[in-house]
Amino acid sequence: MIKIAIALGVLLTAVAYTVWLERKVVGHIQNRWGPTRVGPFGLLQPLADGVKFIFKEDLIPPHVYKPLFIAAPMIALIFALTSISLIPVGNWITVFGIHTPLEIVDVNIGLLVVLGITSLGVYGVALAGWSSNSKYSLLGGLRASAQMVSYEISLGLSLVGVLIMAGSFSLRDIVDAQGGTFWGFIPRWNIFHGQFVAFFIYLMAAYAETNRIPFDLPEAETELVAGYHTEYSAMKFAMFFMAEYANMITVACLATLLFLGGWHGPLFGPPVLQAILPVFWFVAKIFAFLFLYIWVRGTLPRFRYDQLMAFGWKFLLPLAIANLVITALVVALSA
Amino acid sequence: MVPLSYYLVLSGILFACGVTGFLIKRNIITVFMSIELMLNGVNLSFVAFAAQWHALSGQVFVFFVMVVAAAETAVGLAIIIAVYRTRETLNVDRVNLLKL
Amino acid sequence: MLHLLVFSVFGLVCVAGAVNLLVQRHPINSALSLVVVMGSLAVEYLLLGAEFVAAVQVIVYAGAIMVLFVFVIMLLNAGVEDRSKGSRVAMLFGVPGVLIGSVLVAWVLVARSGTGNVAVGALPGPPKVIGWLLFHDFLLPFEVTSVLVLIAIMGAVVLANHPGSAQQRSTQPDKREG
Amino acid sequence: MTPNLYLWLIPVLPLVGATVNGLFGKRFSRQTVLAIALGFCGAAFVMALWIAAQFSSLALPHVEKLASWIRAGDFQVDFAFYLDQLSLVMLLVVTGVGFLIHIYSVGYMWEEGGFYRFFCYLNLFMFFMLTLVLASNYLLMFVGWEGVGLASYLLVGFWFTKDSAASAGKKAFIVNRIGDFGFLIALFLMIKHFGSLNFAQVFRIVSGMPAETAGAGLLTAIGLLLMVGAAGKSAQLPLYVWLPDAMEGPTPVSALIHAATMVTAGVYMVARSHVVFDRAPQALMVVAIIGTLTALFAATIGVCQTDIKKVLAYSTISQLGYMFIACGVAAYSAGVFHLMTHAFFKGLLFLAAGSVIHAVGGEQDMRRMGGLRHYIPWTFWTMTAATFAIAGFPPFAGFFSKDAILWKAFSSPYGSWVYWAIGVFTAFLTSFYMFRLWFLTFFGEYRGERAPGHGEDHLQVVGGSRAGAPAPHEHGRGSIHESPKIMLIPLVILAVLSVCGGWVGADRFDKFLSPALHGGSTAYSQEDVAAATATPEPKQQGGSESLLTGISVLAAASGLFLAWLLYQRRPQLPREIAHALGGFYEAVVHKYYVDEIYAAVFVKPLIDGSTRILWQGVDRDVIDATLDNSAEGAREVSDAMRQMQSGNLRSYAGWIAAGAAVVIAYMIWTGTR
Repeated sequence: MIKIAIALGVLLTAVAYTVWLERKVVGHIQNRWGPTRVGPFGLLQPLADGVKFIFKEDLIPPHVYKPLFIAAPMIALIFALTSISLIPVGNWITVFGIHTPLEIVDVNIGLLVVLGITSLGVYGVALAGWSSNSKYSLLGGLRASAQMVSYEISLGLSLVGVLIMAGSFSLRDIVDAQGGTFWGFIPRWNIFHGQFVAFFIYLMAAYAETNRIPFDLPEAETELVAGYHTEYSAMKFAMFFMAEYANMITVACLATLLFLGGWHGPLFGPPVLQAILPVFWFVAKIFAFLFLYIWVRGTLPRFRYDQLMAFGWKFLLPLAIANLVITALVVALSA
Repeated sequence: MVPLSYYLVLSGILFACGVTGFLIKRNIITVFMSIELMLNGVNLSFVAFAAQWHALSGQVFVFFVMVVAAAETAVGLAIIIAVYRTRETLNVDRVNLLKL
Repeated sequence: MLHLLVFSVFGLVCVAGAVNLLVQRHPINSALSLVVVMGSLAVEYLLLGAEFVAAVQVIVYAGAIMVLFVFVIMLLNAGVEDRSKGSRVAMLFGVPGVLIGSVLVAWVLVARSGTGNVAVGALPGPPKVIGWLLFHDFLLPFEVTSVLVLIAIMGAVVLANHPGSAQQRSTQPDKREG
Repeated sequence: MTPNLYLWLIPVLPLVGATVNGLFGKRFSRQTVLAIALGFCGAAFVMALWIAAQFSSLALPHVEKLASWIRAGDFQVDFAFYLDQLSLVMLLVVTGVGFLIHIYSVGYMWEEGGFYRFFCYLNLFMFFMLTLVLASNYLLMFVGWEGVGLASYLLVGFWFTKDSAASAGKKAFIVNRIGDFGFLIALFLMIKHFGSLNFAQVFRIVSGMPAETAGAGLLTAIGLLLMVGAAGKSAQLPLYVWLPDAMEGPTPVSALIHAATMVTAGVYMVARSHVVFDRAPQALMVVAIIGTLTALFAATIGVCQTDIKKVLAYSTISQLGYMFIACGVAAYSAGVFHLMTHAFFKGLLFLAAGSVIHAVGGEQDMRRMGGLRHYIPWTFWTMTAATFAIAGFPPFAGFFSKDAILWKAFSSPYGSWVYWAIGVFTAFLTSFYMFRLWFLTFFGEYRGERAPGHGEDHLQVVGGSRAGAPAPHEHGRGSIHESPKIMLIPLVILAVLSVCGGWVGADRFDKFLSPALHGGSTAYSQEDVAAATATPEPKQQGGSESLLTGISVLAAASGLFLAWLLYQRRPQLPREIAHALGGFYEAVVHKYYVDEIYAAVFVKPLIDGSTRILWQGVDRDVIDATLDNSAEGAREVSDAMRQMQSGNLRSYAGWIAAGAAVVIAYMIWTGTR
């Protein structure tokens, strides 16, 4: 239970600070400072936002399908948070005599479960869109769910390549498979181990899954006001916001686990240090991935909806299948 | 250790609910969903028997059922959309002319 | 004991979901109740040891098919199902009939197949074995189903293509032929 | 090698005549039709005479095989002709009398329409009668038998436009068919038991059978069935009803068919199969009984008839009864002798009656005639000869043959005095009604409208229904006139024959026929020979025979006297007698209501039965019903099924669910069984 509490706490703070990070980075990209007022370098800004969200008036518009309207944000948040539980942060450590792997649950089909949960996430978005009974939100909801469903496939397929390399669904095995190095200095991470294309596909699909910038259509301000969460105020909006960022983090974790070799990294220093280092490496990689996220958000323009769908089905999917075939071939030949 | 029959009873009940839904419901989509429910009931019994006789093939069948269900849903929903477009209603009773 | 407890809990959830599907008047509610049923079924599969199936169930059924349903419900936005007066005959015969039927079936199942009971995680083998089975013993069905899916996709596309063209064809048939 | 007599030519000649007249008659003039018909019939008569001439030199019985007809395994029937004394006699009678009647009918039918048709039928009749007579096996005889029936139907119904004639023809044919039915079954029995129908073989087998043993039942059956056939054809008691109605036909027809030839066919057949009857005493007794009853019965009816031809018809039936009495007492030769003489005087009577009717312009009712002896002297004298012959006065033919029969009836081992007594009484009745006819027709004053002088119309004393409508063709020419010469010649010839026909004498005739009837093959059993010897014995008891002869002559005379008394001296007497007898008289006048009884007993139920049971019952209710119902059923079922295609999706769902439930239930049931 402690682990769950720790994991949850870490995740929430991480979410908050990703928001902060994002606003700072985007600000710097756009040549402005980002939040600096609250606390040093605006570090307390997320706290301020949180307080704001809590105290804001939580208004529920009329003619709204009440039960679902309230349930939608919860569903989104729940699924976003649960996926974190499966992600192994680090290797075995013994803390206060408890020898536990650094993850909440170890399931030998971990990856699949994560995929399942992300696919369930769609409901939150769809129901939100529908229940708020307004054209914009409905359209936003529809678009979002369509987008997420279609990109989910390419996401899944891109992962299969990694699975073939690793031979098992369990995330831990996948990470272990990435231990060691090529010719001394190149780490055996999947990204280098023949799965670069897969990483690229995964990246694209991940952005689409979390409705981030290039695929930011559902909440595109210009057209659909705030997309599916237009009608939501205060706390419910906060939930959606957090769900979104949680998804981002989950996707980031997955990326590191599958492609960037998880907690593998050069280990040096005293044993205590060595125990902590894998976790450090893991966090560092996630941070890098998130930074990439934000960076992309700051620079790339938004896709038009048909471009988005066309890109998803006509480019990404075939690429994923091709990659899959190639890796299968390679693995079959090498084995 | 749960006796196999409990699973079967559960799948039976699911199947029964599916059938009644199939018969009672007026909205085409709901009828469609009850069919899915029936299929799930069947899946459960598949897996239950597979588990009892330790035969993996039972599971494989579940996959095939799923694939078929997916295909069926796709086509079915397309039809429903077409029906809705021409009939403006989803009520089963009004969709009774052979020419769509 | 835990196994039985979990089974009965999720069994009840399943049944509740199924009944809810019947009782609910708005399709969206019944759709969600169906998702609940599928989720609980996934858990049942886990109890039976078929993780891969459970996962696939969640992904495929709950994740994809039900999304389609919700999608269509949202798209069509059909109103609440009007409750028919429910002919007395149906009530008179239907309900008791179903009850008796289910009791009968249940009795038959319970009495007859008291043979084996199922242990947790009884199903051997990681997904690898299933994969192997899928592509060796059941290759032909696999290929056939793939073709089936292809046809389904095409069908769906054709049926649901741009309403405009369908509309024109049906509304002014004579002009075109004339 | 017996000379080939071309026996088959005799029947074929009239056949050729008939076909020529039948096919081309319409185009020929009357003379040519006449020439053809008379020519072929005459040729047949000449052939018969030629055969008779060289008869003594032939080895009898002389069989000539023309061609084979049926060859089924060991059962063979072929077109073969059989000549012996019996068939020669019949041959001469048929062709002779037939030829005379042909000549007569030329005069009679001259003004009638359908002249060629009449002669064609007559020739056809001759052909069938000759086939019957000359046939060497029962089947060919049966062909003749049926043919004669057909010819009689055609001739009786000659004026088919007249409804009564047409129905009379039908009646004749149907009643004959009933008789033929019995005859046919007899043939089947023969085929089954004797394996063949040829006279020679059948008689050899039958005579080979030990008498009164296993075969008795069979032979009696065959005998009785043959008797049924004969009764049908020769109008004996049960099946006589057609003959009186057959008077609807032209008079020559009655003369030829109902006096001389056809009706005698029955007698000939019985005589021909005497071997069978000898072995079946019961059958013989039945024949005799039927004969006597018919004779008596017909005579009583004849007494009160007013239509001249009806009287003669009943007298024919009665005389035939006599012949059957003769056969019944195994005196076949006497029967045949009477047949011959009867052919002569009955043929003459009919022809004379024909010329009387011709004279008075188609009037057939005796009560409209009277005192015609002055107007038609020739007819009168020939009719007188015939009347005396039939009554049985000594010098005439009738006396010899009737007396022979009565004597045989008395003396024969099979006969008994009862037959004789009834026979004599019938003789008395015969002479009474014949002379009644004679007096009414030729004596007293003329009672018809036709007469030049006598206009008034006496309501005749004696009641009785008017028989038949007057002849359809009025003869114009007002007054009563003698028939033309062509009609009178045959009358004269027949008169001569009926006078001297008898002189042949029963005994010489008997000796002449004995080889055919009794001699035949040597294998005749002892008993049969005894029967033969029995007949000549009467010589010794000459006394009793002359006594019986005397009695019969006395009966004839008393008949004459009574007729004279009633119709000449005191004409009102018959009316008083009629009143005295009352009911009985009515019954007799109405022919004992036999026709009505037959109609009620047979015809009506048959018709009702067929309509109610066969038509409504079977046809409509069963057959039509099944068809309609099955169609109806199919429609209903399809209607029920149609409900299913209601287009209502939920009902489809319901049906699917029901189907699934049934299947599941079945699975469970088989599973748990």
